Amino acid sequence: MSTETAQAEVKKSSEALLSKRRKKLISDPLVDDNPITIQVLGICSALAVTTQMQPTLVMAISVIFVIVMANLTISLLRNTIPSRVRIIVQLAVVATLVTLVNEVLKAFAFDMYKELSVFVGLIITNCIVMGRLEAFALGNKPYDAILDGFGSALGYSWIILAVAFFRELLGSGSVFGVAIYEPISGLFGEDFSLATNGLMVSPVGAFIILGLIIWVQRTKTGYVEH
Amino acid sequence: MELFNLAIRSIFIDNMVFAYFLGMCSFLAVSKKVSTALGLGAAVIFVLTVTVPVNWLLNEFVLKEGALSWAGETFATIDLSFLRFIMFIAIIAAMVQLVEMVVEKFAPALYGALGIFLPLIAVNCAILGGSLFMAQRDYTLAESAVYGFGSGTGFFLAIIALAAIREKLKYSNVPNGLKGLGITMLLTGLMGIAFMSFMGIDL
Amino acid sequence: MKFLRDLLDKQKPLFHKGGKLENLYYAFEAGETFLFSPNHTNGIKGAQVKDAIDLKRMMITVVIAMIPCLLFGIYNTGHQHFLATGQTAGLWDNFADKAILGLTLVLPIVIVAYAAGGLVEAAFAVIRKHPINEGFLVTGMLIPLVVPATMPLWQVALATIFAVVIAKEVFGGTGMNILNVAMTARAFLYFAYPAQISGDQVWTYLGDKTAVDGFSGATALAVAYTAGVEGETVNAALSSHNSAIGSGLYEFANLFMGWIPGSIGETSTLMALIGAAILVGTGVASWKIIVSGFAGAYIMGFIMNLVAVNEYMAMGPEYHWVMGGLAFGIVFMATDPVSAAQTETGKWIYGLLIGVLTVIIRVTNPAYPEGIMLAVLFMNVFAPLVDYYVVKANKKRRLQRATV
Amino acid sequence: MQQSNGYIITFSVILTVVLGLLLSGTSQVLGPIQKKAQDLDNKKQILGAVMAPEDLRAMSPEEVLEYYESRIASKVVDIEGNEVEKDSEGNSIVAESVDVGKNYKKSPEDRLYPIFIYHEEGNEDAVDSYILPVYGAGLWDEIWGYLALQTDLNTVEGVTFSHKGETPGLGARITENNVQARYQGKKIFDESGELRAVIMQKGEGKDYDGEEHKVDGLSGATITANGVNDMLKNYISYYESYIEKKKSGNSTEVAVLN
Amino acid sequence: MYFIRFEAFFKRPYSSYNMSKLVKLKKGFDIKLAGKAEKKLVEFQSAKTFAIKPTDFIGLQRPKVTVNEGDTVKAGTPILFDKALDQVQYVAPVSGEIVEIKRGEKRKLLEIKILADSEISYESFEKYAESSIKSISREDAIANLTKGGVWPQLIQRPFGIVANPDDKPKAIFISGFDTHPLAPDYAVTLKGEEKYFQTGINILKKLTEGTVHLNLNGNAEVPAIFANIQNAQINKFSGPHPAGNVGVQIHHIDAINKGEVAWTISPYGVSQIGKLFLEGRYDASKTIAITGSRAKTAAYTKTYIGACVDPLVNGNLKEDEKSEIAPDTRVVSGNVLTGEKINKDGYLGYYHNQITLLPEGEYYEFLGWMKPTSEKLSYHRALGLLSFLKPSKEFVLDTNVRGEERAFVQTGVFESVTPMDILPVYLLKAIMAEDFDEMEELGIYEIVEEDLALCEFVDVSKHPVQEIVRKGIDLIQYS
Repeated sequence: MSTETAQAEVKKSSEALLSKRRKKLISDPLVDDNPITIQVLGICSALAVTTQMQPTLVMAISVIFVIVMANLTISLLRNTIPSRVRIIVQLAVVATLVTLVNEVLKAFAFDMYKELSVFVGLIITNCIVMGRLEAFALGNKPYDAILDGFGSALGYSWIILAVAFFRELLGSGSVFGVAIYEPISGLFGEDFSLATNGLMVSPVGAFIILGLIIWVQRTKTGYVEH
Repeated sequence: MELFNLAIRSIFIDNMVFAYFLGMCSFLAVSKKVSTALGLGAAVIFVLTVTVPVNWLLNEFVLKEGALSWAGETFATIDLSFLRFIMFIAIIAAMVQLVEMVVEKFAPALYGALGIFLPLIAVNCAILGGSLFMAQRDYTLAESAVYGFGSGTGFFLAIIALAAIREKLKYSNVPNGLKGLGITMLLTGLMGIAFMSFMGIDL
Repeated sequence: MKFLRDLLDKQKPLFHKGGKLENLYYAFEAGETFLFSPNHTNGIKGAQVKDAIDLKRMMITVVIAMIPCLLFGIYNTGHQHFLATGQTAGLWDNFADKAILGLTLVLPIVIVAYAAGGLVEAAFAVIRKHPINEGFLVTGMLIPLVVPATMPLWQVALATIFAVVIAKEVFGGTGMNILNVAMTARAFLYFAYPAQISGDQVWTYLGDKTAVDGFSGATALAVAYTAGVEGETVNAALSSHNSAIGSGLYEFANLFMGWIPGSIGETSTLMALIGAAILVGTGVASWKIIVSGFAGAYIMGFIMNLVAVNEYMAMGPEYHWVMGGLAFGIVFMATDPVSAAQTETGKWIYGLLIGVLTVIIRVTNPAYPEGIMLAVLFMNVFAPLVDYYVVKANKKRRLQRATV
Repeated sequence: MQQSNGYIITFSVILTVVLGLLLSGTSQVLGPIQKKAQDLDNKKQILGAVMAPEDLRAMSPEEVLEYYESRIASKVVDIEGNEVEKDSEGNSIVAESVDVGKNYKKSPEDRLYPIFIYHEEGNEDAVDSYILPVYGAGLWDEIWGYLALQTDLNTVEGVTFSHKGETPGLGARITENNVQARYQGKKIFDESGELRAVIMQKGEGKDYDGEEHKVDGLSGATITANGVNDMLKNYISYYESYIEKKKSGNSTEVAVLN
Repeated sequence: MYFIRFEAFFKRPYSSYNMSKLVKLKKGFDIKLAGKAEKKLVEFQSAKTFAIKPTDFIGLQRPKVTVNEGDTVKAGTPILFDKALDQVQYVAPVSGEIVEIKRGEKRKLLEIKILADSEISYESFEKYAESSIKSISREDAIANLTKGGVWPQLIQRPFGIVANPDDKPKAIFISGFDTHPLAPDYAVTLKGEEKYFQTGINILKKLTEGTVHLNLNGNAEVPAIFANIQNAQINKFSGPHPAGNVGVQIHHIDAINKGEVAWTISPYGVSQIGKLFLEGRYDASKTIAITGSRAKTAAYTKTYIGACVDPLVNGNLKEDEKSEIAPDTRVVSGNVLTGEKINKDGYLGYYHNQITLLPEGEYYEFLGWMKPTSEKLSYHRALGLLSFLKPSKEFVLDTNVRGEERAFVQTGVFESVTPMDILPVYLLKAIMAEDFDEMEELGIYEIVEEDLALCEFVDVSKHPVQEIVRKGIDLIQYS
């Protein structure tokens, strides 16, 4: 973490808008340093909403919004925040942003608001958000902070979308609510209900799918814990 | 009987971890040894049992639509529920701090055991989740106390069982890519299957 | 035999390091050691002689212990079909037809379970370079016995693959798993495709025939539960149930014998007890778990009697022993040495809680009339914790001794 | 960094004020829209009992509200069948804002029972059907729905069910159209006027065309089906006085809850 | 844990001589093998060469040879010492010429071979009259023991290594019977050594402030050698093997806790000490048993420590019964549970008092894992293993592993053959995971290899249990 800060401070002011370093801010969290699968953060909210693609997408967008905005805000305020109360300040900012998201959802996407229920609120305690604020936004310039937040949120998003994809596909036989299973149903006899696996709809499915995704991803990157 | 039913529900069926994925971060991070899991689990029970009823009071008398009617007619229509997130999290942070201080002063031994876990808990989603569920489900004060205790106990059971399993896993030959987080996720899924035995229990 | 041996010896270099088929070494090893006990001798230091047992023999003992259940299940499958479709009344009428029908239904399930499990096992052994473990001999037999004969084969295959991979191989294979593999397979089916395993009509194979009028496919447990809800005496409900296909279907003696609809191998308490006798006699399974398991169910049934608020709770505790798969589950599932408690004191606690939980789930959980599967899985999860405390007590004794 | 207490307090106050203003501003702006969204959601569910879901989905929010406005009249009754217009504090009660789920926590005598009357456009007296909310417990969690009765207050026009957590593929099938369609045309009273409701049978696959009070069951979901049966029977019985009064032509009295 | 408090209550110096104790053990297993030594002494051609194998002494860290090839030595001449424990001398068992100092990989010292004189000459050490033994000081006793070559007979618990003269053990334990398969009978091997044995006990008594425990078989007659022993507490143990293991006995008398040290010594070692003090010489002669199903003459014979076994093996094999599947014979120095495979012209181990001749089991067996048999001994009664039907049969076992190494499958048998309040499987797993705290807490201080040897025998998954135990002890000891 401290190396990131140090790097940021020595960088030249005339850096390209999307320099190599900045690209890395976005691309690293996607795979090599993924917040969920490598850093083990933000798992709570990652799983609860992933029975269907649609709410997952909404959740992902919400998280992107919250992280980016929180990173931006904290980065802007970084020189004025008293360090003794910085955690509370961060919490307050995050909670405010999350409330905004919640209110907007309630007004403009009531179905999703119902579907996501308390889990929008739980973005507050998503460790990724607080993690990025502490580790990056407090010590970096706003533009970098935005990129960093965006990268982490994207890393989070693609994982939960992948989980949701498999859960919806195998649990409900559809993707984004579009039934894709009907055309082949009956092909293997009446009882063939491969695509409506009850376990995938239950929380168990989420744990197992995520476990398998982690397995595949870590095997590819060669990352080994301990 | 209703309250007992609620307790059973919140411990086994609506289990924080297995049904709602809450508290996963600390569930995964602090489950390597039974002794530490025990400490965290106890701290979670403690904090949930305290914060859920306190947040209930806050919600009932300040935040809910019409909650302020005790303060006079003019306040009766005020709906402060948009402040729910920020107030809940503030209360939780404050309560954790308070609990920490009280425990340190009056039960130093307990503080020694729970102390290091308390700060961790402020950002544990199970704690906030408990309060949010309480608000969403319109529990009464007694119910929210039982619910807080029950869901804490559910978390406690889950984490010590997982810790015992993980201690046993030291001797297993887990594929590299699955070591740590991966195998724990799969394990949690399998444990979830076992916990499903209580779904639907009706007393 | 010599011919076989020579053949193996000739092929062997291919699979050794540097050989063409080096990667398949463990597949070869599995085949070779299946045919011939290896010629390895004991090392220079340490035990110069070894006990005649090995893991293979232990596992095959368990398989043998299941044979009575399997044979009974095959015949019973046919028998239930004939009963339900009104083709026969006597137990031994149409013996050959029943047996053949049973075989044609059960055998494919056994074959599919072994094939699917064996393939996954072999694949992992080859990729992860560990020997193929004999555990799948048991798993492959257990899975068919805990599903109904009407189970679609693709589901059997899928469940086997799921269980072997997720419940066993990811932990490193036999001996390292946490949950009982066969129970995981059944739980997978139960939660993933509930229509096929918890439905009302599916337990009895009807084929293209129609059931006799008044036939109900409800299991004894479902009948007991409904009776409890509706305030009817359970015993009366059980003995009057399904009179359309002959009286006394669910009377105690018949439940004990197992001539009732249900999963292939788990209906007969008698056969499970024969299996138990084999397992305990050979010392493969822990008698402590079996005894405490049955005791736990009885004690909990008895407590239910005392506080009974409905007829189901007032049912004689001995009925819990003969209904559903309790006997089979305790004898073959709970005693799995890998997923059970590993300390001797722990085994008492573990078995007892399985019995207790089974009855609690049966009586209080309308969703799952059968509790044994979930009770075993639940206790699998908590067995390490039970052990943890037993081990801790042992350490504590040692520590106390030092300070005396 | 600046660490003085004064600074921290100032900072906190400013932050609190800014965030507070931001939030209350948002709430002020979005409040009406949220109310409308909630309202729309509620009304869609009510309409679901009498309209095909495809038709409902095809309509824009404005169309739904407009349609509801022109086709639905509502009232609230108590267990006696008397109309309730004001609560104990004198505030008027609107049927649409009665939360059936919350009422479910009270004893049946104290509950409020909304009734939605589906009528021809603009003409409240040309009734098409009566829509009654129902609520109960399924296997895992709550289930609820709406029952639409034809003008004879006996024949079922249609039903719509929702659930919170029934087993997918089993109990959750109560939301499927083909399951709900089974109720159409069934009767809730027998010839002698005795309440029989409509009972979902055990097992699935049998034909109950000739049976007025039975519908085909859900294989493997007996408990959920029982929950649905209880829910229907209970709620019809709660509305029974109202139905009696309506049938006998007595205009309903207006009562005030105390 | 009753007996522990009991013990503590009576823990007074010199008062517990007759506090005899009877411990009945149920867990365990007697491996009944064919080839028991007949209770008679037979003469074989005497061995020409003898060897001291530094690898026999566990815990010998930095061996240093003090003789060169070609040197002549007397019985009792120091030939080796440990730089880490330099007051202890390892001496030549017989007189003669050092013919070879054999080293292995990395110059690891393997054998120091001596070509024996036809008549043995002895180094002379101080000689005491029986009456003056009492007045020897502890320091003098230790000096004489270390110099006189008998010290390595004293083994320290925990770890099972050669005792350190600087330690003060809390007690000294002697197991007066051996329950290992085909183990020799001390009544035969120590016949006539009563005087030396009692003197040895008297010397040992000086080394500890605690008790000298002599543990006897509660199921058998007390051999003459142990009758009327003074200065030691007699305890009786009954039960199947490993009731005779001193580690098991310590566990039940006065278990070793972390930080404590106790010593053990074999009865042979005790009488060797007695001889050193009474005769003033290092006497390495010992009576050993020749056992095993392949031995033509299974009986006792007299020889010396480190003797070449060639005269005992060559010509003493049951050639006529040579089976087709197992033509070779394995020579084991020691018993079949804890012994060591040696060449047919190899050397008797320092601590061993028997050799066992077994069929070498290098053969394949068609479907051997499911064939029913009553010829193969098994503790288990799994399918087709019928040996339990013949409880008194003496089995002919070969050295075949009978299976392949597999993952641990815990069936509770380890516990049922380990008569100690120890959880063997957990302990072994802790060792494999190199978890030090866990090993300590689970009681690694209380065991050495032989205490879990039966586990290795009965293990379904064929793990090298004793090797694992030693690895664990080494880990604890050296880190």
